Order: sequence, then structure tokens, then C-alpha cells
Amino acid sequence: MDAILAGTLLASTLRVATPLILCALAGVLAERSGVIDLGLEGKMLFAAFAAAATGSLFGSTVVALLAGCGVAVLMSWLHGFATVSHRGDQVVSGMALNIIAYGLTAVLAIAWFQQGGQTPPLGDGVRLRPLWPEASATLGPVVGEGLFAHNALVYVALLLVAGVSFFLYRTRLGLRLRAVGENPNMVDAAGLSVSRLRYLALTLNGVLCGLAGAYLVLAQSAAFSPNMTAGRGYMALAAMIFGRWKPVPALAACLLFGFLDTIAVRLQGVKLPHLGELPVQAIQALPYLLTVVLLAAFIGRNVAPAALGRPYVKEH
Amino acid sequence: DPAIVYDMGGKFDKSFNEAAYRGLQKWKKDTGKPVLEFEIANETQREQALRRLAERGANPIIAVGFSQAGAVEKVAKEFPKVGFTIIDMVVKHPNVQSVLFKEHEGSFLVGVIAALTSKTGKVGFIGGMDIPLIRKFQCGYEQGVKYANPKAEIFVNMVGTTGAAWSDPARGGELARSHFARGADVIFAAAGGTGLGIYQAAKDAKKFAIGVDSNQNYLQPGTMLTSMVKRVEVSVYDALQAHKPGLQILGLKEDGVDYALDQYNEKVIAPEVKKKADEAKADIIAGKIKVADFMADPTCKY
Amino acid sequence: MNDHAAHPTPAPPLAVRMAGIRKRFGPVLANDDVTLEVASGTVHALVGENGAGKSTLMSLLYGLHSPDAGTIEVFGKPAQLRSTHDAIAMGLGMVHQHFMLVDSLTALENVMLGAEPHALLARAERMVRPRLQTLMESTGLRVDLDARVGDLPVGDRQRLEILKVLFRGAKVLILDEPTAVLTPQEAQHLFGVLSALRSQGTTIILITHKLDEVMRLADRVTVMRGGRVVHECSIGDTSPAQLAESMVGRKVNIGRPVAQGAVPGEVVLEASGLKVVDAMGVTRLHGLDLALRAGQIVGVAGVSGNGQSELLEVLSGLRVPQAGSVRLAGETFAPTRWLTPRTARRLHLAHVPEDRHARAMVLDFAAWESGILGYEGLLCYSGGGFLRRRRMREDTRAMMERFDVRPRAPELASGNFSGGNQQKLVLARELGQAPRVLIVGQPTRGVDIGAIEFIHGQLRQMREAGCAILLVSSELDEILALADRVVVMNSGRITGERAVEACTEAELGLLMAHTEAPKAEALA
Amino acid sequence: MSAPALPRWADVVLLPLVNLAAALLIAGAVMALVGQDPREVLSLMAKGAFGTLRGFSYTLYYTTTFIFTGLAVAVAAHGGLFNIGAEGQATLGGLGAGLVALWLGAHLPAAVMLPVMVLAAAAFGAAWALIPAYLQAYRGSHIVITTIMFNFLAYTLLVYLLVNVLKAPGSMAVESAPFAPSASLPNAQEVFAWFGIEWPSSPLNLSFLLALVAAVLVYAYLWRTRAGYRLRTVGASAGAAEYAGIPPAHQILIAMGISGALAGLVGVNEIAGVNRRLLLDFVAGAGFTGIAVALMGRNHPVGILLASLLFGALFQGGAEVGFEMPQFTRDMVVTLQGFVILFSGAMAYVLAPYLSRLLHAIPAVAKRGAT
Ligand SMILES: Nc1ncnc2c1ncn2[C@@H]1O[C@H](COP(=O)(O)OP(=O)(O)OP(=O)(O)O)[C@@H](O)[C@H]1O
Ligand SMILES: Nc1ncnc2c1ncn2[C@@H]1O[C@H](COP(=O)(O)OP(=O)(O)OP(=O)(O)O)[C@@H](O)[C@H]1O
Ligand SMILES: [Mg+2]
Ligand SMILES: [Mg+2]
Repeated sequence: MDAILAGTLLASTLRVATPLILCALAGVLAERSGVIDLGLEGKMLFAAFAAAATGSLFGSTVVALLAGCGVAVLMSWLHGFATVSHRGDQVVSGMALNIIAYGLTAVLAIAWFQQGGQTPPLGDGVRLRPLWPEASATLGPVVGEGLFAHNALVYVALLLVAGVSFFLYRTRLGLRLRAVGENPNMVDAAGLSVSRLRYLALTLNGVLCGLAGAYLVLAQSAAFSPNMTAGRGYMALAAMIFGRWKPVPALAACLLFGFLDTIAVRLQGVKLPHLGELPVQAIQALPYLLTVVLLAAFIGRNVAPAALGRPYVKEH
Repeated sequence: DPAIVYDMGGKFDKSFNEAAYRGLQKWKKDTGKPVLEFEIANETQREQALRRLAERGANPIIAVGFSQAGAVEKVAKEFPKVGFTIIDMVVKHPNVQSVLFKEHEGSFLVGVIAALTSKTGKVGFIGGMDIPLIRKFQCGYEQGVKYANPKAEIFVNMVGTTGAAWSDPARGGELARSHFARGADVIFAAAGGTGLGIYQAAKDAKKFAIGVDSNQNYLQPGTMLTSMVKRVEVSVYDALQAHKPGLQILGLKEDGVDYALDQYNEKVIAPEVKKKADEAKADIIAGKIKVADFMADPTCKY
Repeated sequence: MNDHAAHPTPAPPLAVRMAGIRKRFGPVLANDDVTLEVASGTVHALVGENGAGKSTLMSLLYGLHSPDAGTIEVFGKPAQLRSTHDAIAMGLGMVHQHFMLVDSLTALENVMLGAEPHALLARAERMVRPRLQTLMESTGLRVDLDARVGDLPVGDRQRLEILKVLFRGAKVLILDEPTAVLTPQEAQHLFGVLSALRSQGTTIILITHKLDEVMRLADRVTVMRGGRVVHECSIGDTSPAQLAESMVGRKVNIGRPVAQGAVPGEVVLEASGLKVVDAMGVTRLHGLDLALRAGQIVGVAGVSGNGQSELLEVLSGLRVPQAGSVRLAGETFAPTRWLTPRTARRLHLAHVPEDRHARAMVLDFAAWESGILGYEGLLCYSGGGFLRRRRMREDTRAMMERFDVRPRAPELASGNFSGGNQQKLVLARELGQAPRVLIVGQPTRGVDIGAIEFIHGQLRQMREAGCAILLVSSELDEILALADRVVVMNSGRITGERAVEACTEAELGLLMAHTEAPKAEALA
Repeated sequence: MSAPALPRWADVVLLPLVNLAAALLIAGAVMALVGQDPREVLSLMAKGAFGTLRGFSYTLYYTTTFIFTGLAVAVAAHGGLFNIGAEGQATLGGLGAGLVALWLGAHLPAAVMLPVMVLAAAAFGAAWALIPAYLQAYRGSHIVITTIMFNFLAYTLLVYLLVNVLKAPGSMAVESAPFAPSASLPNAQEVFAWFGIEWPSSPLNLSFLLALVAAVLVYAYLWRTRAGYRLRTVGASAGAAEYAGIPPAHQILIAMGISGALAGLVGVNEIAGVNRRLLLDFVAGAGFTGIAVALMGRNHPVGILLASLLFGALFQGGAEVGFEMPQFTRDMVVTLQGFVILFSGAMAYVLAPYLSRLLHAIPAVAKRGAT
């Protein structure tokens, strides 16, 4: 019984955390290069729409994934155009992208599918199914159900954590990326193009957001519906800061959020010792409350990239 | 010509507002008369919308959803000649028609069906937000379940506390999975757009889900056990036909609520289950079964 | 292409030729029809007051900005320098006035950045390390390649900058005030390196405010004033005095004036047993004792990074020591209740911090706002909690007049003044409050000699007025020119104290250089 | 790109208009794409927002809320903090106003009641902001995260109280009982009636004046007082603040306290002024719009007033279009707002160089620009 419980909690934690992980990684890339990205939410939402729309039109997972990433990358480039090329305010740009995505996805969905913003549900052929559904049967509830009964994107997300940290800390480009987030003047003086590096970061950021959005419609549910990201982008942002702009700690933060959420779901309507049955809202508040408590208790000052949020001006 | 103001969910919410929308469409088709429509974007617009429509001479004006009560009350005073209809809420005013539904009765029936269909004796309820209307569904549902199987276990979850709770299919699916993981094999969803995720999860897990408000059986044929339909379209249609001020309470007897049976789910509802459900229905109508109404008794004792 | 050059081209081939260069920053004409010709294999000095346009000219040569008019040739080839990339490709390398390093990265990573030979860092490092080793051997520029730059002393950073440039195979080396932050020893060493490089055929353009350096190292010198070239000659045909005159446009007396026999008054600030342990757990001050007397300037000499900064911070209330105490104006402060910057000011202690950008002013405030920083609490600036803005503007303008801050623009953002002028504004603010104790860090770092002369004069006046002054400077001659007593600091200890008359540069140099702390000897 | 700088008047007046036009152009393209006539939409919008007295009143009503949240974000920004939590602080402000109204409404006369409600709203908002501020100041917990979390917590708290404590028994609606008359802020119609002036009924109420006063006070505080000087110093340079003897921690608390209080005043407008009962979702994203407003207004009260008016007009105009053209959904309005924020906020200076080249082609301007 408890094994089953553990298994399902673990499984659910991973499922819930996956989009957060992908977005948090996207955030790490952008902000390590010195570009604040409040637009995670919007990119994820638009990617979800694109994936759902193309998926239902062409009935192909690959097309859906490509469309999702493509749209998110385009939005990242728009962010870059506004903030990197023209030194616009990075926070406003991010907000703008979120709001545009929120409205435009609905407008287009209504116009193209006449289902009040929903897209037609995707067939099982298109959706991402667990790679190894019988895992729990063979490996038992904890390992099997918990770890091995997931769809490809879950594992991709986990691999990408390793991938991004390798990229950041072990490769030439990663080095340059970190440098441009700390001291763009120096990077410029070294004969590298600050904007080219930041665009690169934003491109990768877009791809990751695209995957996150696609995950929502290809794996977690089967169709797009307006505002379906429901604040996940902001949670991812929080996770990224929580993880001090580093991939692995960010992963930990996402898993923590996912776990707290899963626990909260389980606690609803349960009679707790001494306390009795807590009001639903108290349980629902738990994850947010605990996040704040943990933040206050363990995490010291966050060390943001030195040049974060400052548009690079050649003068000075 | 008449007008209708939808609630936040929007006219395509696949459930409550959409039912009203269908009623309106039908009336438009039958009469060929135009109808003004408006979707609320924020609290202030409720009153603004009603007033604007009244000023443009719309009559009657139908306000869908309990949240509109305040606005209706105010505007109805300003326009005594215009007939208003409020759904899901009572506004006492000479020119206002209030339509209430006995959701608890309908929920009772689908509870019965759920309990009888469940092999594990465990069923789930997922509500959008912890608000009275949803508790009313939950209360009726629980009674129905216990009535059919006193030993049945019921898992209850609310999706969230923000507006997003009604449009978060991903989270809905996650909640459904957690119910299934705990052994539930039927889930009644009263969560607006979030329901879509729940029905999908049920399909993926080859378990059953029960729709709400509109007949949602067609969404996932084969795993949609049934839907607790609230005949909003009918009352909207009638209101458009002939607006009669006063209070209307529509239950099983008045055919205001019911469980849906159509080509999409006739195969999944076992005959004896259907038989039991119809008996219960008859008993409720006959008053043999008293279904407690959460609004009357917030503790929902039964 | 263009033959309207100011001078006939000298015999040796030109490494760099800039002609008719013009650059405008908003209202400021930073470079106006500037012509600069640098023969290859020579050291060419570029001197001028703060804001003369030296850095700007070099940033144009290095492709950081593009000129509004004029042509640039490098080794005879016309250069279209759209970016630093082009400049580097043409064999140019620049060591900037402000370090261009990423503190969070290692020295090696900083050197490699932009020139990594392999996509994988580990590989790249393995390829680069030996090449750097040999380079360090041949030039004598030694740095710990695996240290975080943030932890390196300034000297090492300076060396690192040059290494970086040479590693990219620069044939023309541009140095913008390289010795501004170096100790005499380090500067000495640097010059050794530079002349070695010259003999290896490297061309060097050297921006500096120190004329002795020019005389010592340069072959030719160009003097700029107000964005124009006012003088250009070979070192043989000039003298420091002449250079100084053409820089400032008037006679300046440089070097040490005859010391006035000022009689020191009573002790006004007495620190004892100051102990500071930094975040890393390194002890920066080992129970340090110090006394400041009215009408006396105590100069603190020492290789930067030996605790001088901590000493300044502790005495000005910016940092609480782990142990020790300080007596100021009759009040005694212990770590449990250390003096704060505010109390310090209340007790008439003024502080001119080392790092003017990070502390002394708010770069994006208007000058008149930065002009009262720290004194905003005074009644005259904020009676009844409201700012007296007219008063603030007037006072700032007055400060600018008194200290000849250019441009005289109280409305201009503090950050848009050139380094020297920022410094003058800060001094004007702090001296303006007629303090009884004055704590000064690097008062003339990066300041031109005209201004230096002026600032030194002001400090001497303060002393005459009976102010007790603590002067921390990495410029030995500055200390010798100002101080009455000289204190040498080495790794957090006072390794020697002398009356200025008893000092020789050589001896002080030795005391500063000592790695292990000797007994604090000969406390006269 | 080294185009000559724009003359001030063009930078302040012309450029924003050009940007707005660009935004409308793109949005128009989208409308055309989904088969609506942009020209009709825009003219309806303008008419809806400014054409009638009532429409204008609605515009000003929305403006009021945005002024509050915009100022809130701006004050925090001047303290170097990113207050993404105006949403939650506004929610708490409404709660504060609502609670005192429900508890004391019956006993206190309006003259006492209303000031108390204003204070309560400000106090609750400030308190909700001060917790994250304290954690940032003394625990280093990043205020961006904590304020996000506190938004969720605020919604949750409100739902709990409304459903389990404040809800009028037997009612389906998730809202408190209506306030006593003494606890409702007079709206424009009532106010003008005192002077015998006919005014259409609208949600516009006295808190609009409160917002204007708040804007003036914020300006005076930030740029005219010592306290404001210190706050801006900390925001602009922590090092300089330390040197000047200004403890950053205190300023963080002050900045967020004021910020939260301003956000809380949204509650006065929405709860005391308009709905006159406590209900769910009355903030409706105004906290986030406030971020855009503040940054478009370059964190200056005057700019914020203008930006708020612009957004008020978009909200009201959009609604009016919705009445006239049913196929014009609310999402279209949201999209339009998004484009306006993008062009007038984020890409504000994209068009500047071209514009200035254009202007400097005109000799008269070139002369003026040179002086
Ligand atoms: N990016 C800039 N924006 C505006 N003005 C500038 C900029 N850079 C330099 N200036 C101005 O141009 C003039 C020349 O500056 P520059 O830095 O070249 O002087 P400098 O000779 O290097 O002075 P210093 O000896 O203090 O380094 C100064 O008046 C300075 O204020
Ligand atoms: N990771 C982030 N993503 C988005 N915006 C951010 C982020 N971090 C900071 N902000 C931006 O940086 C500015 C400063 O915000 P904030 O004060 O929270 O950071 P901080 O002062 O560096 O925090 P800390 O005091 O922990 O160093 C804000 O204007 C905001 O726009
Ligand atoms: Mg310079
Ligand atoms: Mg200088």
C-alpha cells in the first residue's frame, strides 16, 4: 500500500515538475546571458497552442513538437529584438509577450476551430504515451510506476538538465554565455558579439519553452484550452531564482514544487491527526507557504548574474 | 429583441454557459430573430453589460450564472419595464425571473450510477473551486453514491483557488490520475474547462468519467459514463419564448436536471444500473427519497 | 589615400596612423581633428588632462566606437574597424582603464575567452595552458591561472589583462593608465616587461598621467587637451615641465614642495587592536593600532590588498571589526556598538572612498543629487524632511567652481563626468563639510596632474586648518609629497612607521614588499 | 545606430503616439486576419472610451485602479525591488476595506467609516507586502519569488474567508453581504448630484481623486523629500547607500510598505467604490497591468497617469466593441493591450532613430534640435 503511495507520488511529482523543469532551464539560459525572461508563461502557452493546433491538423507528433518550439523561438527572438537589439525594458517585454500569448492564442483558436478557444483533442497516435506502460507490473510500484512509466518528454527534460549544465560549464559557448551575463563589456572587448551570444541563449530558451508547452498538450492533456498554463511559467521563474540560476539546483526546486503540489492534492479531505480535516484552501496554500518558508530558512542571498536586466550599451 | 450575458467561463465552456448558448441558438433557428450576446471579462462588466443591453432596448435580458445576481438586482430596479432572467440565483424583484436547478438531485443520480458501475467501490469527485455551487454537486453526488453502496469510498479534490481553476485541464488530468491511483474507477467532474483534462485522463486510464451541466458524453465516447445535465438550454429557450417573472425551481420532476443517456454511452451503462438509476429517479420525484440540499443545510447531513 | 597629414611620415613604417579623427558624445566633442602616428616597434605616450579625449581616441582605434570622421590605418592598411573583432584581427590589443575581466571566472578562462581553441573547455584549457606558460616565461608576466579573478590582487589582474592581449597575438599594445592601480614595485616590473616587449618588436601606445613614466619609457609623446592634439614630439626634445605645461596650458609645479614644519595637535582619532576577518575567513587586519593627530597627515603605504581597504572601511564605519576599538571625539566604539557612517559624519569624520563608482556617488543621479550624498540629513539640505533643491543645486555649483569640475553642469548625470572630475566633485563634497578627521583612499587615482596639484593643495590646506588626515595611496610619491608620518602596511600589519623626513623610497619599498611580516621596527 | 537624438517634445509626445499607432496597426492586422474590420473596431473603441460621458467615466474608473497598481510597482522599482505582487496586495487591500465595512459598517457614519476603510485597505496591502520585504531585507529571500507566492496565498485566503466566513448564508454567490450605505464610497453620479449636476451612473467614484492625490504624494515623496532621496539612493546603488549611512534593509521595508499600501488602495476603488460588497477576483490582473503601466510611464507619476488612462481606455473601449460586435471577443481586447505594451513599452525606442532622421530632415526641427 505505502509502496504504491510512494510510487504514485513519485510519478505524479515527475509529471507535474516536467514543464517547470523545461521552463526553468530556459530561464537559466536566458538570464545567465543577462536577459531577464518573464515571458516563460507566454511562450509556453503559445507553444502549447501551436502544438495542439498543428497536431490536430497534421496528426503528427513531430510536427506538433516542431511547431511548438518554432513559435516559442520566434517569441524569444521578438524578445531579443526588443531588448537586445533595441535595449527595450526586459521586464515589460516579457509581460507583453505573456499578455499577447494569453489573448492571441484564444483569438486564433476561436477563429480557426470555433470551439471557444479549445482545439480539437489529439488522437492517441499524436500524443506522447508512456514508453513502458507495464513498468509497474514488472518493476513494482515504486521504481516501475514511479520512474519508468513516463513518456519520452519527462526523460528528455531530465537529460536536458545534464545537457544544459554541460553546455554552460563545459563548453566554449557556455563560457561565453556566462561571461556575457556577468560582464558584457569584457566580452565585447574580447572581440565577441554580445547580441549574437544573447540571441543564441534566447533561441535555446525558446526551444525549451516550446517543449514545455508541447508537453502540456501532448502528454498531460490532449487539447489546448485558453490560459491552460495557469501560472506555471511564473512558478518556473521562481524555481529558477530559487535554484540560483543554476540548472541542477533549479531542477531540485522544480521537483520540490512538484512534490509539494502532489502532497497537497493527497491531503485534501484527509483527516490529519490532532488537526482534524483542514479546510481545502489551507491545503491548497501549503505548497506556496512551504516554498516561502524554505526560501527564508535555507537559501541565503540569491546571486543573480551581474549584468542581469541591464541592456548592453557600447558606450562606457 | 432579447439579449443574454454569459458568465466568466464564456459561452464555449463546454458546460454551463455553453448550455445556455445552445438554447439561444435553437431559439434563433426556430424564430429567426436576432439575439444580443456578451461575455463578461471582469466583475464590473456584469452591471455595465446589463445596463448597456437594457438601454439598447433588449428585452428580456438573460443573465447566466449566480455571480450576476448583484448586477441584475441593481439594473432591474433601474429598468422596471425590462424583463430579466437570472439563472442559478434568486433575485426578488417584480420584473425578474429567477431559475434555480436542483443540481443535488441530478448529482444524486449520477452518484448512484457511479457507485453501481464502480468495481473497486471507490469513486472520485473533482470540483473546480471550493464554492457553494460545487459543494451542492458534491453533496448530492455523495448521497447518491452512499445510497447505492453504503461502503463506497469517495475521494474529493478541488482544483484551485484562482480563476484558472476552471481552465486547467493539465492539472485536472493530474488530479484524476491521483484518484485512479488510489483505486477510484469513476470520477464526477464539476470543474468547467478543467473537466476536459479529467475526461482525457479517464480515457487514458480506461476508467470512467462523468460530465456536468451539458451532455458531455460525446467528448470521450466509451469512457464517459454519463453526464449530469442541467437543462439550462431549455429554461433559456422558455425564457426567450415567454418571460414570466418569479421563481422557478427545476428538479428531476420538472426535467430540469437529469443524467444523460445517448448513443455515446448507452453501451457503457449496464441495463441493471440504468434500472436502479431510473428507480431512484422515480423515488426522488415521488418524494420517497429526500436528497439533502447543501444550500439548505451546509453540513450536508443525510 | 589621404596626404593631408599634419606631419611628414617618419622613416620607420607606421604601426598606427589616425588622421582627422572626430568623435562627439552628445554635447561633448571628445576628439576633434586628432592625428596620431605611431612608428612600429616604439613606445608612444599619450598624455593629457582628464577628459582630454585619450581613452576615446583609443576606443576608436580599438573599434569600441566608430569615429564620426577621419581615417585609421594599421600597418599601412586602411582599417574599417566595425568592432573589436576587426581590431584584434588587425593585430591590435587594448588593456582598458577599467579592467575587462569576469570576476567569477578563473584567470585561465578570462584569458581564453573569445579565443578558445576548442569547443570543449577542458580540451581548450589543456591546449592553452602550455602556450600561456611559455608566454609567461618569456614576458615575466606571472599569474596563478586557476585562481578566480575576483580573488586576485590588482597587480595580477593588470598582468592578466596584458597576457590576454598578447595571447591573442597583438602586435600593437594599447595601455590606458596601466599603472594607476599598481605599486611602485609592480609598476617597475611592468616597465621591465614593456621594454622587453618593445625590444621584441611590439608597438606600445601608453596612456598615463605620470610624466616620469613617459620620460622613462616612451620614444615619442603626444599631448592632448580638450579633444585636440596640442603637442607631439620625441622624448629627447622635451621635459616633464614642458609636457605638464602643454597639457594643462599653464605652469604647474610638480614634485614635492618644501615641507612646512606643521606642529601636530592632540590625538583626535585613536584605533587600537583592530582585527578584521573577511567572509572567506581570511584575517585582513591583525590587531592594528593607529592614532591620528590634528593638523597631521598620516600616509599609509603598501601594496594594495594588504588591508588598507579594510582599514578605511573600519574607520569610516562601513565595516564592523571582529575586535578592537576606536576613540573619536571623546566617544569610544567597540565591535558590539561600532560607529556607523552616520555617527562618523556627526562626529565630523569625512571619508573619500577608494572606489568612487561603487560608493562615492550614485552614477545615475544628477551631479547636484550626488553632491550631497551622505549629508542629505543636514538641516540645510532637508529642513522638515523636504529636500531644499535650490540650495543643493547652488552648493553643487559652488563646489564645481571651487574644485574646477568640468563640465560645470549640476544637472548632468554623475556617471557622465570623466574619472578625474568625479573625484574632484567627491572631494569638494567631503572637504566642504570642514571635517575634523578626514579619511582618504586613493585621492588622485586616474586624475591628471593639474588636478593632482590642486587636490594636494586642498589636502594641505585641510591640514593647516587642523584637520587630522589619514591618506591611503598606492602612489608612493603622493604619500611622500603629502604625509607627515608614513605608515607601511603589509598583510594586515603595520610593518613600519617613519617620520616623512626619515623615509627613502627604497626602504619603504622594501617594507611594503616584505612577504612575511617583520617586527614593527623603529617606532620613532 | 548613431541617429541624432530626438528633440525632447518629440521624445515625450510624438514618439509615444507613433508607437501606439504601430501597436494598433499590428493589432488591426490580427483583427483583419480573423475577419474583423479594424477601422470599425478602432472607431468603436475610441467612441466607447471617450465618446460618451458614461463611457469616459468607465475609462476613468479603470484608470483609477491602474494608477494605484502602477504607482505601487514604480515605488518598489525606485527602491530597486521588483514587486510582482501588487495583485495579492490589492486583494488584501480589498479584504481590509471589506472587513471593516462588514464589522463596523452598521455602527459608524460614512464620514468616519470611509477614511477607516481607506486606512484599512492601505494597511492590509502594506502588511501583505511587508512580509516578502522583511524576508528580502533580513533573510535574502528573493522578493520576486516571495511576491509571486504571496499572490497565490492572497487568492486562497480570500476564497477561504468568503466561502467559510463572510458568505451571506443560503446564497450561492461567493460574496459577502452588501455593505451598509455608510460604507460605500460615493460614485460620480452621487457626487455630481450634490451639486445638482446630471451624471450618468458608472463605477467611477471618489477614489479617482484619491488616486490623483496618491500620484502627487508619490512624486513629492520620491523627489522632494529626504526619505525619498534615501529610497532612490538604495535603489540606484547599494554601495553608495551604505557609504552614505542609509541602511538598505530599512529602505526595502519602506519601499515595499508604500508599494503595498498603494496597491491595497485598489480595494477602495473596487470594493468600497464599485461593488460595495466583498467578492472574488475583483483585482482581475490589475496588479500585472500595473507592471506594464509603471514601466511605460517610466516609473514617473505623470507617465503613470497617462499610461493608466491609455489602459483604462483600452479596457472600456474593448468592452464597448464587444457590445457592438459579438464576434469581437474579450480575448481580442487582451491581445490589443499586449501589443500596446510591446510597442509603447518594450520596443519604445525601436522607431526613435527613424523618427528622428525624419524630423531632422525637416530644417525647422533640425534647428530646434541643435539648440
Ligand atoms: N560614453 C560617453 N558618453 C558621453 N560622454 C563621454 C563618453 N565617453 C567619454 N565622454 C566624454 O568625452 C570626453 C573625453 O573622455 P575620455 O574618457 O576620452 O577622457 P580621458 O582623456 O580618457 O580622461 P581620463 O584621463 O580621466 O581618462 C570627456 O569629457 C568625457 O566626459
Ligand atoms: N530572475 C529574475 N527574473 C525577472 N526579473 C528579475 C529577476 N531578478 C530580479 N528581477 C529584476 O531585477 C530587478 C531587481 O529585482 P530584485 O530586487 O528582486 O533583485 P535583487 O535586488 O538582485 O535581489 P537580491 O536583493 O536578492 O540581490 C527588478 O527590477 C526586476 O526587474
Ligand atoms: Mg581615460
Ligand atoms: Mg582616467
